[in-house]
Amino acid sequence: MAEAIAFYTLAVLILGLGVAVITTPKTVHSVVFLVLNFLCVAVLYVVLRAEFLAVIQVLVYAGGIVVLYLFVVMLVNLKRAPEAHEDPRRLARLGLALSGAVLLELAGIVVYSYGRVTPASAPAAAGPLTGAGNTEELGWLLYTDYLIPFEVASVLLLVAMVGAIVLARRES
Amino acid sequence: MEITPAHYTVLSAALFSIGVIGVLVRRNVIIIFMAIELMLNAVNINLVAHARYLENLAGQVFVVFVIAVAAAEAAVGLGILLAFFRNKETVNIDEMNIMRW
Amino acid sequence: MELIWLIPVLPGIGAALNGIFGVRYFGKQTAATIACGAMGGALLLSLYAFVQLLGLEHREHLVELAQWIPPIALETASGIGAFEVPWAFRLDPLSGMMSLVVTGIGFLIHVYSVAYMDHEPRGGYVRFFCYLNLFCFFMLTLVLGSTFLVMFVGWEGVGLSSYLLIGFWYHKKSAADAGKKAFVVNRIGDFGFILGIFLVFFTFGTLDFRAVAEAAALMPVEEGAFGVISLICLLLFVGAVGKSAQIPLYVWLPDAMEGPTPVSALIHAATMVTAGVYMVARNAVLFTHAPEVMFIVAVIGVLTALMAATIGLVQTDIKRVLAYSTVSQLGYMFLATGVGAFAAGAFHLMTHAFFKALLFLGSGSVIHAMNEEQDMRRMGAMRLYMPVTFMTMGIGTLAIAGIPPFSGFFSKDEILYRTFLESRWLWALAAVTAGMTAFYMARLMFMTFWGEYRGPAWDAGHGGAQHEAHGDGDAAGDGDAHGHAWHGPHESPKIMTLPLQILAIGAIVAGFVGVPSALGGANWIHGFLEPSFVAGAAHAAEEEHHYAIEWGLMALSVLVAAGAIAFAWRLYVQRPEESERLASDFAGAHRVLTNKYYVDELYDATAVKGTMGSARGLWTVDRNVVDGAVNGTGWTTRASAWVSHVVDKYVVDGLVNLVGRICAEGSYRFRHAQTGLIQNYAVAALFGVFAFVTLYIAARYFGQ
Amino acid sequence: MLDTIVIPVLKIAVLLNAVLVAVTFMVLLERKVIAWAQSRLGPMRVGPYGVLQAIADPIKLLVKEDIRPVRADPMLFTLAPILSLVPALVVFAVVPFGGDELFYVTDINVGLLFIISVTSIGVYGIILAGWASNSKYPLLASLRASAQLISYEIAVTMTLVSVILTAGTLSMVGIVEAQQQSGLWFGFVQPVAFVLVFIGGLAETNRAPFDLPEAEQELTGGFHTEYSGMRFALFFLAEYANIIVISAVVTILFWGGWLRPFPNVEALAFLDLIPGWIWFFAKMFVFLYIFIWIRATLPRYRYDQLMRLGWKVLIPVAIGNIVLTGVVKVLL
Repeated sequence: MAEAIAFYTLAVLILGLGVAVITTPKTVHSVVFLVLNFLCVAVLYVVLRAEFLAVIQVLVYAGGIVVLYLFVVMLVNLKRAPEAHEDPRRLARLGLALSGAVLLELAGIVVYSYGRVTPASAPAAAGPLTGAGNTEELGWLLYTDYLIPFEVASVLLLVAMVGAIVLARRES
Repeated sequence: MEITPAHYTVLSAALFSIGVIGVLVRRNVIIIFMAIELMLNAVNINLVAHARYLENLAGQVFVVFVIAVAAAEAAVGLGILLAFFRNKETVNIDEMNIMRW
Repeated sequence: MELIWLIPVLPGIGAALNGIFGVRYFGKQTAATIACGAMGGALLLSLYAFVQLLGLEHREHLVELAQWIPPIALETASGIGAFEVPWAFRLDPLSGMMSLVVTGIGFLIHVYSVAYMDHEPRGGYVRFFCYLNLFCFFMLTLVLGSTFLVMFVGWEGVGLSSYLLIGFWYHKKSAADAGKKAFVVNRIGDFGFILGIFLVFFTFGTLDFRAVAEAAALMPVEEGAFGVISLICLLLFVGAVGKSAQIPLYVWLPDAMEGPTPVSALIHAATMVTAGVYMVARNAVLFTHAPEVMFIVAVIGVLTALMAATIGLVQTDIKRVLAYSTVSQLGYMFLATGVGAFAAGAFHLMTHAFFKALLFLGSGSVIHAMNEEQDMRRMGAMRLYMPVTFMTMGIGTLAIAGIPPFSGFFSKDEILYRTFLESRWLWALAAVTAGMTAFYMARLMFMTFWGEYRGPAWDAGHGGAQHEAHGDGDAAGDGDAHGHAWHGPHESPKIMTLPLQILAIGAIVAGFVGVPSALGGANWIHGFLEPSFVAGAAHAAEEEHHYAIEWGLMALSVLVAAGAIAFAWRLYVQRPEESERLASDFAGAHRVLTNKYYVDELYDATAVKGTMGSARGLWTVDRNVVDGAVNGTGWTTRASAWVSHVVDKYVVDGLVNLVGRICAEGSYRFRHAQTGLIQNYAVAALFGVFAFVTLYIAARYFGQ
Repeated sequence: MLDTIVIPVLKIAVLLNAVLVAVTFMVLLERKVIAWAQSRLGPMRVGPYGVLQAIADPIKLLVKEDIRPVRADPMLFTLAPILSLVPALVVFAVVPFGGDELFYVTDINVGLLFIISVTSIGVYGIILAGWASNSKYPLLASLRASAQLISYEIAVTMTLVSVILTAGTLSMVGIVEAQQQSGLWFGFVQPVAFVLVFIGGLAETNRAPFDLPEAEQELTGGFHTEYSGMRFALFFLAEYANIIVISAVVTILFWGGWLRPFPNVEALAFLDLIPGWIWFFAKMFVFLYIFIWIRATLPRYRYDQLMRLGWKVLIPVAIGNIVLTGVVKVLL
């Protein structure tokens, strides 16, 4: 019951803020909504017993990535409205329609499929994964089974850092 | 009122679709980027939810990787955006069309 | 004993150090210390190994260092065999003795060279020691190698170092030519050797000496026939002939005297040139199964001995005399092996190493004293100036002449006795040679050390006697005296005379390991070396002794030697003019001998000229026929190329251009789909997703 | 119901009120200490020795007119102070003031990470405040402030990794218990980390000598130039709440939290007569005092010096400290 309340509240918040992100005319407002959206997602992670990911979500997404967006929004100080020009050939309406269609299809598949799964075969929904929290287990997994992807990810970040510096540096 | 993975999947699909729509409809590149972040988060919700219901932490591990990739994407993407903005004074994606015939 | 691989490697390290760093950075002293230290270490190791060998039951020890050539399937006479060569070293009596000789004499010569080469500039000095160590490395590899191929590595390596050392003073044309000659002539022999190795592998499927010997022992003795073993032996003997300077390939050795004297002593007297004898002895089992080849070996040996001795009679260059003497003694050794007296041959090899090294070093000392003068006619009365050199060289001469109880007596008489048992006329030739040997050695001694001083005058004020007084001075002062002003003949420094003295002791006592039973000795070395010459556990049949014959022969040879020496005394000390007269009486013979039987000229006229002529002929053929063919081909190619060019231009290019134009037209029409609007592309991608999901649903729906 | 809702809500209410009261008295304390440092008397008029100044100030701010610039973004202008204050208060949820469950709202197993991440949200308030004001100086100040916060956040986070390595847990209570087990406050085990965290804390709370974003001389008061009245009070509250948080965190991580000195030495057991929460507040007070003391003593950094210190000194030292800690941890 409590989970249901939490889920529906968060779902409404997440979707509403998501819609706000893509509909708000002001870019800065978009960013703020995005942060709030991410915070809600983080809370959803807590509901899903992924405390570590929730904290990381806040730390990296909200505290890092979105701040970057905010910076860029401030640096990109436009003299005219950002979306003034519109190419007549763009297929926005078609895209919108297709997105809706795909969403409906997917939702149909999901509902249909899960509806056919008998409750007995579904894994127990309740109960935490572990008593002591999953940070340590996640660390073990990351540094043993997923060591190579982890290292690759670190290299990726390094490359991204170098790339960002090179790109953003003013050529003198 | 039991919350099943289906609920999370549908939530994820919906958030993903919002992201897709944002990417397809908006012309401000920054917002398009943010829409991409929304899509990534939709995927993450899916992964975490299934990690919980399948009692397998691999899903959470992948969320970590997704976050890392998102960070890299944001850094490089926004770097490119800044470089572009410096040259063309615009962030409108419809004006970024010189790579064609 | 597990460390015997270090015996060759130590000088190798020395050579590497001196070669890589030394030439640029080391001083003379450092280089000499490294080289001598390496040799000293090798000497100690081989002594230690030898002592351990004496304690071994079956007198053999194999150390396999590493795999060299991994097994390769190769065809052999008995099906497909595995061609596999390990880096293995074998210590048995023969190689033990040889390694002692090489390291012992090598060490002494290294020490000797420290002073002898002192007036070289630093770079050359270091280079010299580098080469010398390199030589020892290869020589010890040759000696200790347990397979034909490892031996061959050493074999070629000593050839290389010999070439480098003969041509050590490469700015001197004669030295460079002599090095080249040695190299080329040796190549002929090596060719035979390597053919022999091929045949050995083909026949026995292995290259290990012991395995080959054991396999050969099971094959019949090719008496009166000429089978595969004979062919192998013949080819191997060709190699030995090249390396050990036998007829017809001996011509390089006298020329090799262009190298520094320690080199002559070490390489061209004591060690390398005996490699051929060593190799034949090492394959004693093979050779005993090929009596016909044994006979050839004996004949070649005795003829070489005789011929070289006759040439030696009239040579005036002190080193050339010794060189021909070496050739002659090598002939003796081959004679010994040829008559089946392998132990005697090896024994003579060892004693010869001692006294010939001694003689060369002594002559080097004299040359050193005479300021690089090598002509005996310009020497004389040297015994007054250099008593130590005189004494030691005298011992060497007595040893080579075969005067008891010096070492040469025992070894040479062993050979003569065994030859006598085998063939009378071979013995006769050998005995004559022995007499000649005694004569020319005596002649050398008398011309050099007796008589009047005939050399150039030197600075007055520094009397020879006065100089002699501090002849034992330090090497550096001596070197200085040589570098600039020559103060007349004088005794060499201690560091040079000490090796002489040690070698002299060796030349005296080395024979006592092989005192024949006829003289009440045990002929220990004979028994000691025997395991190396038989296969497996087989023992040589106990031979019967003819003490009477042996005593007679000994007496005879001593008489001949003494007579020859006396004759020389008369000719060169008492009445020198008589030798002049003798030379003019037999002018024709004398000229032939002085010109070394015109063999060099003969080779020049036949081999060299022939090669040049045929090369020129081939060149003409090449120019007119081959080039013509090539040019004709070229013209043909050009013509056909023109035709294909035309086809290419109008037919192929036409097709290609047509395809290109079609593509261009098509892309011109289609490129408008590329609007540059990223989102349109994304919509296309999304359409793909939509299509896929729809298909999925449709498939699930209709599939059920 | 009682345990899950009522008691936590009560705890939260008490805690929030306590923090707010503490902040008002913190302001008074600062004014007094600086005055003494400068041989002045400080506030003397309201109440005995000016004690009631702590009450007078909030009242003044509350009743002041609320001014909003015409061209400011209305939504963000309102949201910014809230975004600034909320994280500062939320952090207190995981700060244990004593060993007993009574003294903390909750003890989650990612407590330290929670503090780090929630603190990082505070930067939004500053950036948005500067942006929403639609004014030149606040925008510049907010950019500076956010750059400074992010830079030092990295250094502090890196440094905290070594503390986490030492303690082996992320839980705040767990960290104190780890110190109890080892018998040694981590301040003695990780002195470098303590110094780094304290310096980083100064920078993260925009305190002297790192108070560039609020430099009156350069930026006419920083990102909250356009704010006044209660909105300004929220920023003010947030700043001082952050100072208290930093002091509390440093106390917990390095100086044993509610533990007495040398918690394993039996001879000092008489010190246990003093309850743990008093130890905690005593230690925390020392750090609050040091914060003020530094402000009274040290001059302000230049901006490039500040950045150089953060990136070229603190972060490398922090990384070195992690490596060192890891090596020692593996070796022991």
